[in-house]
Amino acid sequence: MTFTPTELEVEGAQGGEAARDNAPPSPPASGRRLARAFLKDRAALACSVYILLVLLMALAAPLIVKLSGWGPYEFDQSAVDPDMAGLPLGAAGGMGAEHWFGVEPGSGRDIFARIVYGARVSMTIALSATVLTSVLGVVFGLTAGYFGGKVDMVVSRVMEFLMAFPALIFMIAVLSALPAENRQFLLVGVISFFGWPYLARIVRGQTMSLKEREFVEAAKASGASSGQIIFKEILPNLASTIIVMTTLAVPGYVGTEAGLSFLGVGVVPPTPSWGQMIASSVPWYAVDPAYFLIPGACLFLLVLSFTVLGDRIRRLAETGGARA
Amino acid sequence: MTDAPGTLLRARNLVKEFDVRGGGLFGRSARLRAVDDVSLDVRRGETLALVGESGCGKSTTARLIARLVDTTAGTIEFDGREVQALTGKDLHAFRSEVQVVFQDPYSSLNPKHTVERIVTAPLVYQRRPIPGGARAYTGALMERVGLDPDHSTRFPAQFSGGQAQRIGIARALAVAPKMIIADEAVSALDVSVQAQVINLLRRLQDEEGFSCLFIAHDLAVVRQIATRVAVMNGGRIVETGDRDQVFDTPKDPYTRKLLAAVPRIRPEWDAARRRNEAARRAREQEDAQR
Amino acid sequence: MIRFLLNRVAGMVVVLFLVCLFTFVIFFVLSPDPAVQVCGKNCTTEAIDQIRANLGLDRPFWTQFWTFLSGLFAGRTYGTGANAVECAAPCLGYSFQSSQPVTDMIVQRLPVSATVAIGAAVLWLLAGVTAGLVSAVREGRFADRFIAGLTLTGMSIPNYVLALALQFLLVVTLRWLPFPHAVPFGEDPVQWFMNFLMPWIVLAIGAAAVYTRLTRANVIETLQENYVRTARAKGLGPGLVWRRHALRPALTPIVTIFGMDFASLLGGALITETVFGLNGIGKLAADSITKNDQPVIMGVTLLAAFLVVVGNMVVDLLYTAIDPRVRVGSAT
Amino acid sequence: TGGPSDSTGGAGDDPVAGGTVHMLQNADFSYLDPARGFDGGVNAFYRLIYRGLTMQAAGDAEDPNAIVPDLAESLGTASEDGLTWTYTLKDGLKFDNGDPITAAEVEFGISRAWDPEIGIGSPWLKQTVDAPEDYAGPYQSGDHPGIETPDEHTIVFHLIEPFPEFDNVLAQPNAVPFPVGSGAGDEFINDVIASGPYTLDTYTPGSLIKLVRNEHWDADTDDVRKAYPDAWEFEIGLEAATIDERLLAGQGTDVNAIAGKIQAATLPRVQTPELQDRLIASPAFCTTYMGMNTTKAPFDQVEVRQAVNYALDRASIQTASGGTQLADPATTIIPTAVSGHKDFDLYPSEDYAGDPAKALELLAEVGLEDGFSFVLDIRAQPSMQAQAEAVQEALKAINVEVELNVIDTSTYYETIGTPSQQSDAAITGWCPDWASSASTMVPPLVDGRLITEKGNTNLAQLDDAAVNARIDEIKAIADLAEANVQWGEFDEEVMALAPMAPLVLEKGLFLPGANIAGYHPSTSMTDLAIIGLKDPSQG
Amino acid sequence: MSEALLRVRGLTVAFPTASGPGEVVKALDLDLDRGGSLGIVGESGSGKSMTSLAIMGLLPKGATRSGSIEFAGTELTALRERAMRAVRGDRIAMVFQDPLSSLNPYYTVGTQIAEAYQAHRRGVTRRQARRVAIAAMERVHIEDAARRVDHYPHQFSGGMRQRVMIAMTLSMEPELIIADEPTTALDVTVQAQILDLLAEIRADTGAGLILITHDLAVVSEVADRIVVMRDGDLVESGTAERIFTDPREPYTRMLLEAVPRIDDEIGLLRTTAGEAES
Ligand SMILES: Nc1ncnc2c1ncn2[C@@H]1O[C@H](COP(=O)(O)OP(=O)(O)OP(=O)(O)O)[C@@H](O)[C@H]1O
Ligand SMILES: Nc1ncnc2c1ncn2[C@@H]1O[C@H](COP(=O)(O)OP(=O)(O)OP(=O)(O)O)[C@@H](O)[C@H]1O
Ligand SMILES: [Mg+2]
Ligand SMILES: [Mg+2]
Repeated sequence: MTFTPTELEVEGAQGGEAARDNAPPSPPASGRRLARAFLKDRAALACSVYILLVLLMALAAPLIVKLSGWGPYEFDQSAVDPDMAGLPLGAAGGMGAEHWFGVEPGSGRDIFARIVYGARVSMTIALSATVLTSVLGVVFGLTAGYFGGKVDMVVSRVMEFLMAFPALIFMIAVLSALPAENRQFLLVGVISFFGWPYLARIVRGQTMSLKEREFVEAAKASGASSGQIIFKEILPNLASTIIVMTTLAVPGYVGTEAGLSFLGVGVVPPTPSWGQMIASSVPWYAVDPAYFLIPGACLFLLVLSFTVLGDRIRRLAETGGARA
Repeated sequence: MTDAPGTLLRARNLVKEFDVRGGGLFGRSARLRAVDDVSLDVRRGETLALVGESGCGKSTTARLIARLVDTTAGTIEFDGREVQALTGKDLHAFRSEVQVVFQDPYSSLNPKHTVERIVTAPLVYQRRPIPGGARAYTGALMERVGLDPDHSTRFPAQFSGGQAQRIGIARALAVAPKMIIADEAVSALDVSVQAQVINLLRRLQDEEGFSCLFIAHDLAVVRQIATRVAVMNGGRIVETGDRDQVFDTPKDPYTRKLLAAVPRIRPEWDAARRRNEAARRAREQEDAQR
Repeated sequence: MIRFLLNRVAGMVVVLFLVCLFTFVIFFVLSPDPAVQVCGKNCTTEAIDQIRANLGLDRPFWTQFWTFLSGLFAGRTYGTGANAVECAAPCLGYSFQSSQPVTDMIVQRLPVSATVAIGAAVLWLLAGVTAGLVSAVREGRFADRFIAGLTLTGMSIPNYVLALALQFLLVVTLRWLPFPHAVPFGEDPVQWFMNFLMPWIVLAIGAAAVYTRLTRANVIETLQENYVRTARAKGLGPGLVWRRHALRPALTPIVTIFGMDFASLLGGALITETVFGLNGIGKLAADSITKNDQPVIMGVTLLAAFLVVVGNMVVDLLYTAIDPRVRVGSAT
Repeated sequence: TGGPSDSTGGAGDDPVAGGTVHMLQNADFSYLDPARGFDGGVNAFYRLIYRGLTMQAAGDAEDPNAIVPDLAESLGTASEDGLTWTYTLKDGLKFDNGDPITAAEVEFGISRAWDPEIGIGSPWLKQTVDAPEDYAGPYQSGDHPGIETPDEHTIVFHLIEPFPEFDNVLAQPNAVPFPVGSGAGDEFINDVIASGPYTLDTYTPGSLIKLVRNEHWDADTDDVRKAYPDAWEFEIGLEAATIDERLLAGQGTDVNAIAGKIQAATLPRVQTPELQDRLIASPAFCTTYMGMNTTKAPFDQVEVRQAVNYALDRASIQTASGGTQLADPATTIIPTAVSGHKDFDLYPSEDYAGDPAKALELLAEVGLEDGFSFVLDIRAQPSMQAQAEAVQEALKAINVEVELNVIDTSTYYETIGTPSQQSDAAITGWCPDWASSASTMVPPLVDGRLITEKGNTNLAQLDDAAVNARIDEIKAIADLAEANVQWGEFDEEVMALAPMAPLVLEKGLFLPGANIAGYHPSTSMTDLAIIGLKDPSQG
Repeated sequence: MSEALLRVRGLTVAFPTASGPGEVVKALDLDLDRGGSLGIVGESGSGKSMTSLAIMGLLPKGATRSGSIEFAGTELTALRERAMRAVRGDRIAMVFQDPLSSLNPYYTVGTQIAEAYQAHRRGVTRRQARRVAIAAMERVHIEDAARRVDHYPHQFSGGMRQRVMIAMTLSMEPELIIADEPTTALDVTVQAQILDLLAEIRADTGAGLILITHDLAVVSEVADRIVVMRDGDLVESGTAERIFTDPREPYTRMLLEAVPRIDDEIGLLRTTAGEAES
């Protein structure tokens, strides 16, 4: 989320756009061809499978946990060694038929169950934050870009202000000062509050160049109102940008949630989240590496999957599926 | 062509200034006068051609007339109504009476919309019913501009430049306008395609009787289509007159310079070619007869 | 040019004012009573009132805000009588928990943050731009795909995971590096370098990945530009073409992002500094949040915002130097 | 001095003079001003810089909890009525600038505790020494009316009421001399004026404190402080995990390093003989407990509170607190190591694993066998969260649902100490202000007259006439030994009412560097003044 | 005069497509004498640019070329990249269609002209190169060349930019200038000036010229010989006079018919496609 082109760059891009306008646009890739190209892309496929798996895990958490036999909050004192500071008994953090991914030191809670429930938190927060930022980003970006002038100035200043803000410091300060109830909503709110300008900025830039395209003028000449032009004429042209940006935003938010939980201002215990699990595993990394590696790997793979997927979708959108 | 005499559009002393740079608190409000005291008339059924070099203000004039931008000064009267004062229903009515065909067909057609959606957009935006349904209406329009009606669900990028420009014309015709403004409508096209589009425009004008404000910089093309010609230079109109008068006896030095710069195939070559052509035809005819 | 500067500065002032106001409002609303904190564990209601009066906390919001703003420019005095403390301009506030003006605390830690930021920036710029250029000119080949894999990985590792993993590997297991603790350069350059190496790497990896992708995309795009074809048509060698004609224009947008990234890093690499125990501004922020030392949190927030805003402006100015098309002050 | 010492030696080796001891710590000291700071960490630090009239005995003393004279020639002499305490200063006492320490300086330093902005540290002086309502410290109100200095060597304190343990009050960190007129505003931080064996050399807040010898400190006047090292370096702001790693590794100067308790996760790694040799355990001086708000239903019913005490699985809480080596299950309020402790368990269960059946019986008596739910305030700190989760899990067995309310560390005590903001229950720890007595251990937790709007320590908000009367009764006992026995009895009486559930006693394990000697840690305050290096040439 | 400067035989340019290689230039033959001028005409997409780029060895990525290109006796297709670089700019120079996008906006025009010179003349100092640049700009009639040499491309008008492009080719005194639609982006008046300039240069230096355009009227004013292309095929070639007076191929005839002439009679325009105008 460091893409923060300044105004000048946006202006520069416009100039470039104009020069490139002469080339006939490539035909909008047909959905079926894109799907085919996508299916041929093994990396993208693997990533989608992993994401789906995590999603499924999140949705069916109670069911899965029934199968594995241990709930996410159940203590299992017999699985840890009270004489050794509660270190899990057995190799690899207590992994075995009983506890598939081992247990948490101290409490003996089942790591598998916590991973499964943690996926719920991570996905819910990341996806809701993505939806919220996308809506905010698109609406403000479109409005600012299309109307320009004063509206643009106000929106741009607000965006500049939000982007200038040291969001992390602020999020921690605010979250730690606010009461812990509804922490998940707060997380989504705070993340989105600081997140939308990044999309808005790009949407604004594109809108500014799109509105110079003659089809906007043609619509105007046909009697379209501003709202109709924005939502019926311009918005469809932003679809691929928005899709790409949102897929690329999800991993960012998964990471942010995990980071905030890591810093102790995320979800409230005993609710598990991957970030929280990583945070609590920090002191144990030398004696119980599995405790750190499992949530660490799950998180890394999830972020990687979304990133790769976003990347592939972007490429598909750019090349119209001509090259996979 | 002359069955509806009288003036459809009357523009007087149009001025348009743009703010260049500026913005912000300390921006210098330098103003650029893109159109400077332009007056012109378009009569019913005629084609007025507006020519001049790049950046002289042709497009801006057109956009003023189509009320796509607001004037800085001057009046525009269309069919007896003051264009600048139109609002609501009247504006919608005006929007259906004046339509614009743009230079770059791809840029002026929304790449994410199908032909059907593009062509019916003016009716939709003006909240008017589509006679006979969108599909049938689009089909009919496409046929009229020489496109295959089966292609109504295609996207602009799936058409060639000339075909795409026809979609633009079809859109303009969808509301049965009284005037079409063609802003460099053929400049981006290959010679042969250019000819097709011009022929199409001319034919449609004959059939429908709309007036046309035809903007171009290619004088040879202009000569083919214009009834009258207005020459612009530096935001002003330097000369207006009937086509033949402007081309044969240009008054303004700028017009003369423009005419002189037009590259031409040597007339003697053309003459020779025509002779050869005629001879060949004759020969062919003979062969055929034989 | 002057006009452009003035405009830019005006915009900056507006944004900074917004930042001040917003921060102030939020902390005004959210924070627990600072007087209670000053008062300590065993405190009476009267003592709190007394402290509130001394600190001006009983005055209306706008008065307090105004005092804060004017303190920024003219300095201010906290408290009254013998216990009054001076806070010289630019006064970002006074931390009663550590009995120091916030400005001093920040200034003390700036060198560490600057070292961290500069080192990381050098690293990620070098790595990112080089990898991006290589990737672009070798588009589609093995090197490109390899680098793409690396960058995706780099972008996906949360930096605290990376920091912990590196520390575990390089320090605990392999013992190649010492546990990071800031040593002044003058004292022992080798130690200094070894101490900062890990934070630099951790901070640089994510950014380097982003910069690689950006450079790659930009270079590939500029390679399609007509002027690159012109350069080749002139008979220039590939080195010159890539360096002079493809890379330089491709770097321009990178400069814009770099300004902001660097500035925000300077304003505190919170997680990295905390994990490595480096006493920079990020650590200061983290500590202050833990201690709920509100003036410091506010001060750091303001400073970070200020840096980003100024960074942005510097970038805009640089931009005009780099890109001759952006002629400020003259209409093109 | 020194010469090469036996490097394989354990803690038994004796410290010698010289070298620098490094202290690795996560958090900065709260305040360098002893009138402000008041917690275990900083109290130990003050011991190196400041001297008071009395002080806690050395960490290696026979009774480390005893109070011994410091600047004073002997402990105080109380008047008949116990309202006047007189002390005489030793000769040859000096500040680090060479100025003599006289009674005036002692009075001035002590009266700083009354300044509303500075005197935010230990409350005991203000609670015991008589002063007018409006006295606001020496800067605002001048001389302290309750302290007399008849001559340069004599200081007389007038108390509000008899307080047999007054020597303890003067051992508090804020009862130290200050040059008259100094230490106001922000002048303090720039020039710490030391009376102890060390003085401030460098201070970089949040990162480094360096102490060097105070040349004017005279070892002959000081029976307790040994001051072996030439200098101290406090490395601040290190991650807990990093500190432990450094101690384990013991590279470079880290052989001369000491730190606080090791983390639970480090314990499995100190199993080698060499490390076991270095490992030093200290008993707990604090009790971790869960206070139940008796003003809120259903904790207003004693059966419910008792049921909770029965149901708690103290074994799992112990594991969550680091297992058997780092914690013991607590059944009393007064910890084992604090004078006055009495061993009892009113709510026994097998292996401390809880007795849900008994608890359910009790709940059934009040018709709550189907359970209830309550909100538990906890601090945003991993170990406390783990304990809370164990509580939560254990109470599920008696159908009690616990909702955790995580409060940021910085505002935690303020929140739970404000009855209007406090939830149904809270987990926290409590330590005596001085380990020699239980008088500061139990009463603040249960004395109904101490309930205040802010800074309340009686989390249960128990206001029981019998309890209050009993407190007064024991406090009046002049014989400290007898009083301690009574406090133990009192502990049991209070636990019968179950206003709280003691959870665990958190012990400490320390891992000083291999070259450290004279290290006698304690979870409440480690005596830094007697620590030294075995071989100053190392590290 | 009759010595061959460029001899292209069977030039084929192909792009890989989903359905095998797609040939965009098919077995093209071209001949140009020393000092001669050749016009290549054809509608958009007929492969004109690809032909010129194939000669320069600057085809876009993925394109393959085959056939023979003989330049002043050297077989260009056999040259290694390094040797080809020595030819480019020095002996064959190219002027592109869009002068703004073909000049690097980040460098002054002087730098860009000097750069070409320095690339081919070893040991040239910066100062010398700059003097060459100024001289070249003077030759293309840019006033105040000594000052304007330090300006950036965006500070010039379209016509002047095109002059700069031409100046760039001039500094090297090439034997062959390839101009790919050098006037398409320009106004008629400016176009006339540029065409005049090209003619003047050719007369001065004796360089050969390949002029690529879709405007028949333009070639008719400049070229001695003409090649007509369509869909990558060579339709017809011959002297300008022959093509214009006696076009043999129907396509050429149609193309000529379609050109609107300023002095044509008014009437229905003819089109190449001949598609039904219903
Ligand atoms: N929105 C605008 N803001 C500022 N200046 C403008 C704007 N639109 C046009 N201009 C300026 O007004 C002048 C006239 O522009 P206009 O587009 O009308 O010219 P034109 O004759 O149509 O040229 P062309 O043949 O290149 O289309 C130009 O100098 C142009 O830069
Ligand atoms: N990179 C490419 N990949 C695939 N096909 C290409 C590529 N570049 C050009 N072509 C195709 O090669 C053909 C010839 O292109 P070329 O640019 O030579 O045409 P042209 O005659 O110069 O047209 P114009 O007058 O529009 O410049 C076109 O059909 C074009 O689509
Ligand atoms: Mg125009
Ligand atoms: Mg071409």
